[in-house]
Amino acid sequence: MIRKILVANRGEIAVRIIRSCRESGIKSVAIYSQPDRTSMHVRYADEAWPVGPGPSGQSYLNIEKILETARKSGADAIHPGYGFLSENAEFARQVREAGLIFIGPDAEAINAMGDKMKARELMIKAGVPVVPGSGRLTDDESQNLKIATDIGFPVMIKASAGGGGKGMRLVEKPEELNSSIRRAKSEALNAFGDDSVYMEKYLKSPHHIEVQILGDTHGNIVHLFERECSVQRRHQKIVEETPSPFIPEKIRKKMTDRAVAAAASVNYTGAGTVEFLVDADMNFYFLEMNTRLQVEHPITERTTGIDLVKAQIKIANGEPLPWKQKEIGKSGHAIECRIYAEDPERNFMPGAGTVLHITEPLGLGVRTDGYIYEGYEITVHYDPLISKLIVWAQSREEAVQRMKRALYEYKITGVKTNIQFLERIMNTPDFVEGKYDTHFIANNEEFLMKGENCNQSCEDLAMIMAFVEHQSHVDKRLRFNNGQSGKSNWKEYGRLHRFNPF
Amino acid sequence: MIRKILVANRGEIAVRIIRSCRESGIKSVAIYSQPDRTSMHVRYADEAWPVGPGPSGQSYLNIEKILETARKSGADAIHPGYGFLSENAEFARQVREAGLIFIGPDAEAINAMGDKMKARELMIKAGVPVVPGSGRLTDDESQNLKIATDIGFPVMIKASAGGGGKGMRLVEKPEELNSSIRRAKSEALNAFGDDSVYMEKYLKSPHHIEVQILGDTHGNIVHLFERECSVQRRHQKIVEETPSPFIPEKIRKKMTDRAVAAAASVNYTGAGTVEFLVDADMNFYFLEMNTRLQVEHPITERTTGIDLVKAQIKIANGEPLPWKQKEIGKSGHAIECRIYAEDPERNFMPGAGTVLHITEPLGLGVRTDGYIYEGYEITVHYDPLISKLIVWAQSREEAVQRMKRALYEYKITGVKTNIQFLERIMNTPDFVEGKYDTHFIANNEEFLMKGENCNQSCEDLAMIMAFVEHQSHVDKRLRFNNGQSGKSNWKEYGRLHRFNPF
Amino acid sequence: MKILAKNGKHHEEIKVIKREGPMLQVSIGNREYSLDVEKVEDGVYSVLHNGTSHNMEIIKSEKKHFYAVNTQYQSFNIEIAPAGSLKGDKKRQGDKNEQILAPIPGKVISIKATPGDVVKEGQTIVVLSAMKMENELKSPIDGIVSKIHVKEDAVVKENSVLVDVKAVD
Amino acid sequence: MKILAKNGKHHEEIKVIKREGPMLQVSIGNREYSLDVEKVEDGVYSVLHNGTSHNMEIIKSEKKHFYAVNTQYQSFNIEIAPAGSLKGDKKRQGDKNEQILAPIPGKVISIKATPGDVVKEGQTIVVLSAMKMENELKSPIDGIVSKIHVKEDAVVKENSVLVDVKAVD
Repeated sequence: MIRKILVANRGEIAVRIIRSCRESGIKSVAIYSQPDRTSMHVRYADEAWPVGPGPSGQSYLNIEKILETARKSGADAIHPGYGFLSENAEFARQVREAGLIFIGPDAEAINAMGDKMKARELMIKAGVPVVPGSGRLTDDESQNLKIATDIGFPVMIKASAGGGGKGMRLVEKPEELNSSIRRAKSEALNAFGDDSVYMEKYLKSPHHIEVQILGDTHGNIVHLFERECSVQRRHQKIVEETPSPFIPEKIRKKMTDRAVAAAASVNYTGAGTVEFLVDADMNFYFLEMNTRLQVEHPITERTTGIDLVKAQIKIANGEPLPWKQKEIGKSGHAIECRIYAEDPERNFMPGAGTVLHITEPLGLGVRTDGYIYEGYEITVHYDPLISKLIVWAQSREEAVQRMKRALYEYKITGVKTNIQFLERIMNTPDFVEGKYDTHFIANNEEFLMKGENCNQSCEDLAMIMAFVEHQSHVDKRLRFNNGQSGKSNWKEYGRLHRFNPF
Repeated sequence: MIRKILVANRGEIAVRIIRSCRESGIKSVAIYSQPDRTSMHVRYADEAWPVGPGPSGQSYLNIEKILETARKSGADAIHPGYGFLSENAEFARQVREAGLIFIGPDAEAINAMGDKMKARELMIKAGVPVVPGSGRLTDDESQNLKIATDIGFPVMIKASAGGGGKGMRLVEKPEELNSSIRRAKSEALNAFGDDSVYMEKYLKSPHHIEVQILGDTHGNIVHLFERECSVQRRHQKIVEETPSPFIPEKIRKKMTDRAVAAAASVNYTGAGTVEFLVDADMNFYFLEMNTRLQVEHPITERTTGIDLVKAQIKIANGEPLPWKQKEIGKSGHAIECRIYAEDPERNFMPGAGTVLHITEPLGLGVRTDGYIYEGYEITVHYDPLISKLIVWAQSREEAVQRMKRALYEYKITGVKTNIQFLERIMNTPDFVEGKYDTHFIANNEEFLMKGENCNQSCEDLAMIMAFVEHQSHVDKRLRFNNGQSGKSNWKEYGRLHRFNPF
Repeated sequence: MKILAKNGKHHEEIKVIKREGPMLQVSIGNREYSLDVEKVEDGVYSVLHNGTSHNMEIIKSEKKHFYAVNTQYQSFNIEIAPAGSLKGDKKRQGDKNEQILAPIPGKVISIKATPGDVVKEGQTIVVLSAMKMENELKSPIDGIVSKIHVKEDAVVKENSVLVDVKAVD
Repeated sequence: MKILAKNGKHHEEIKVIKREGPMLQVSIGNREYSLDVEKVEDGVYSVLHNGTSHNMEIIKSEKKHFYAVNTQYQSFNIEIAPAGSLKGDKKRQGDKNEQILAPIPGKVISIKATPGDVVKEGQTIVVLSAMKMENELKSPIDGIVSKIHVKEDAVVKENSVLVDVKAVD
């Protein structure tokens, strides 16, 4: 039985994991880098221990220090969150060797899915469609050209050990092929110490759709339906929703079925995500499997009602999944917007700074998972994701309306955020109609970057109030004090109603 | 088509109604009394107009002024919320006479349900069980004694026009009966200008369970299941949940069926609630019908997925209900805790004052509907309800755990609140086991009023930090500044990770 | 100068041993604590003690030298003062008279005693309607009602004296 | 003294006509406004104008006389100054040189130009990695790259000068 979990992460996901620990009566141990001393996960956890200075390599990626902290605090399990060490097979292995429970899959499954070429082979064996492509490319230039011609241009060159774009090359013309392969190999060698690259067909207007998987240690694997993640800017997801407005039920069935097969092929345990690319003709292809919790997991939690972190903990405890596939339902529609500390007007430059005011959106159908607070200083060391806004409604149309309302309420000042940019996404006809693919942002750039209409009186008021604030320091006539409205004026206190009628 | 709604209310319910207006693309008009100028509903609405000074009689109950404001602002409908004018048939009539839409039932339905004796008669006719009792009592003392003996002591004397306890008398012994009737009559005459009183059997350990109803203008009436509201302190609901942990499915079916019959008997339109008392043997009796939205409506919204305010607006628009009864499902378990500005340690004295800090509970399964903000001054003029905390989970057990977690996160300072008292309710064995009736608070008073255990180090730390704060003004050694941890120290800025791996 | 902290009847002497950046070493009574203290907002501190994480909000009370300390689970009302200057409960117990004040403005609904009545500590003496609620104001001591300053239905301001209760020894 | 408010290139004179409690009557250009103004928090105002409800947050910028005004839908950056003292855009356009600075600390991933290159306004010159993201720093003007101050892989501080661009007339 897990009694105390060390959360080897920071930010919103650390807070989110600790919430589920708290609800389960499990003690939580936060770790923090020096600049994160005042971060919310430190304040919210039952315990908090320092693990090193700001750079992640010396703190959140410091395996030795983290294991030492787990021992010191008496934790019996480690939750890696996402990012950092979550897909590091070596970490998973060392955690288990230290006699602790790693809340995630086996090192073998992480390894198998981490090597893209190996994963491709496994998927082909398991009957999961993969993007047409090659095995490991050799230096035989004419052979490479033949492979590319068979697949059909354009093609992508990808590093086997890769991720995040490194060692990736898009090749549109045959004459660019072999020089691109050479450059990709050299980049891959530099970045990963391994120059294996392979070739894949380049899909032109794909959808990025992923399937949530849960597997227990008793051989049961279920899916929790799909998430549509095609709203991306430079491979960074911004908005996710479930169900996908794109795929029909028949394709959903096929995809979720193949996702379960993919997970089964590596005896997957824990929560994982099988990512697919889906082309305009509804052909879907395995892209990769993320062997961890996903940033966008809350939309699945909302439509299925399942707390994925609690499910992870129970699986790690060796408990069998409490539901069979047919008992897992979904209802309504959920959308997530990622709130980043970045400035869309300055090319989405991430920003650090002190948070002045936050107004969280509240009320029906709204969830926020964040970690900043008023007075908190966002540092430059980490990812600029500061919060996730998740809404649910009975229909997609209502969910979009609700997201607009929630974004309208969401006010963060002191640092620039992408909230107004997200509002514009919600107003973009292609999004409203659910007709978008991974080129959505690029295709709608003009609409998205356009400012809101401002009539004269709205500009006038802004100028007047800037003037009022400016002059209030020198001109008594313009000094307004909090609470001047006389609401504290007991004199006008009159007859009170005796009973509360509600 | 309703395009602009005047919300004739204040506080959390005004904000909640405006949220649904905003999601529906309907403009909102707030009204405010003088001390409410800076209240959240004024700041959140599209428009806001003053309607008078603090006392409700001169502002939120000022029908003439409210109708004038509706005209001035061009509103085409009025939502009364709960309390104030929401069950005032005369207001409903005048709103309609002014050519506006009243978002609520007909004046006739309000009237019928507002007169308790009339409602009793209607229910008997409609086959809805009522508490055994009498018609209007005369001055015939021996006749009164016979009625009471037939019903069986103890009995309750109630005013026909009554509400909230006025003109109510519990009679335990025959010899007290006629003097109690006389006093109840005189109290009723003073309070309501009508001395009609009747007698009812006094139920000893009843549950207070109510059924949510929706009726459209096309004769369709559906129910949205029940809410268990037995956690009350002096007739004031504190915690509500759905489904009721008390009643079995068979009784639920019967009660909801009778609730629909009750609403049908007055051709009910809009949202309404049929309240029942349920005794230990699962006999249920009609108590009253609330012809308006209920404070605790969000728990029903959470388990059924239906936005009740939007449903009210659509009904007022003349649209038919979009679902048949069998299409209305429920899932999981929802609990609401009412957050009051009151001091449980000083006999629940309501408190006014300025809000210093608020930390809202967030994350999976949590909703808050409130209206205060940091710097807001809670006034003495109105109800001390400042927020409602609603949680949902797959099971009741998980919902209780989640509520504890959410209450743990909920921090409001500057004014006293009942948050810690609510935490103790969540820890009371009778509540945890779902075994409670309307005497829950009284039966568990000792447990509920007991402070938390504090070990020595927790008290020591509190004393040390009070000392630190006190001395920081005179002793440099004890001055701590925000952001001293060096997180702004760019010098230590080192290697950054190039890609975002999520 | 010795400094004492007092929580109710319990008081302790507090001494700073060492402060280095966020690290504070302090003694209270005969116990020593090493704390990692960060001020995260005005009046809000994050305190780590042997790895245990505490959030504490400290609000200066209107009463001089009194501080409300809110921890995650509890609220304390703590007085800080040089040794010897603490107002003891003892002194207050010597008072012969106690007053029942209106804690908030409201309307007197009923007065449940008449002058000369013997009342118990905690017995309801006045019912005050305020913020749409009825509030029971109770006798702070065992005693005799010596004077009633208001009538039923009177609208009273905050801190108005409603009833005097004389202690019985 | 005349006071001007300036939003980008648009500026107006503002005059207070009358202030009575929360009621503020003011003219901007030739338009008059009657506003009901309440300060609800530091720097946060609730403004009612003919019944329309506006929330406005006003934050003093680090740049003197500049204020960020956040309304429900938009952000403005407004300068307040006596007439005649406004720094015109014109002047700045006369500058022959512009610098590309590092807006936040980071690591230079790549430099997409060499000295002498003709570049367009908005063309990416430097890619800077910071906060786990790649950020494209663009030329503020049409011009010629006159000097490059950093190398690829260099770790740079906030406001470091990375590249000089000389305007072409």
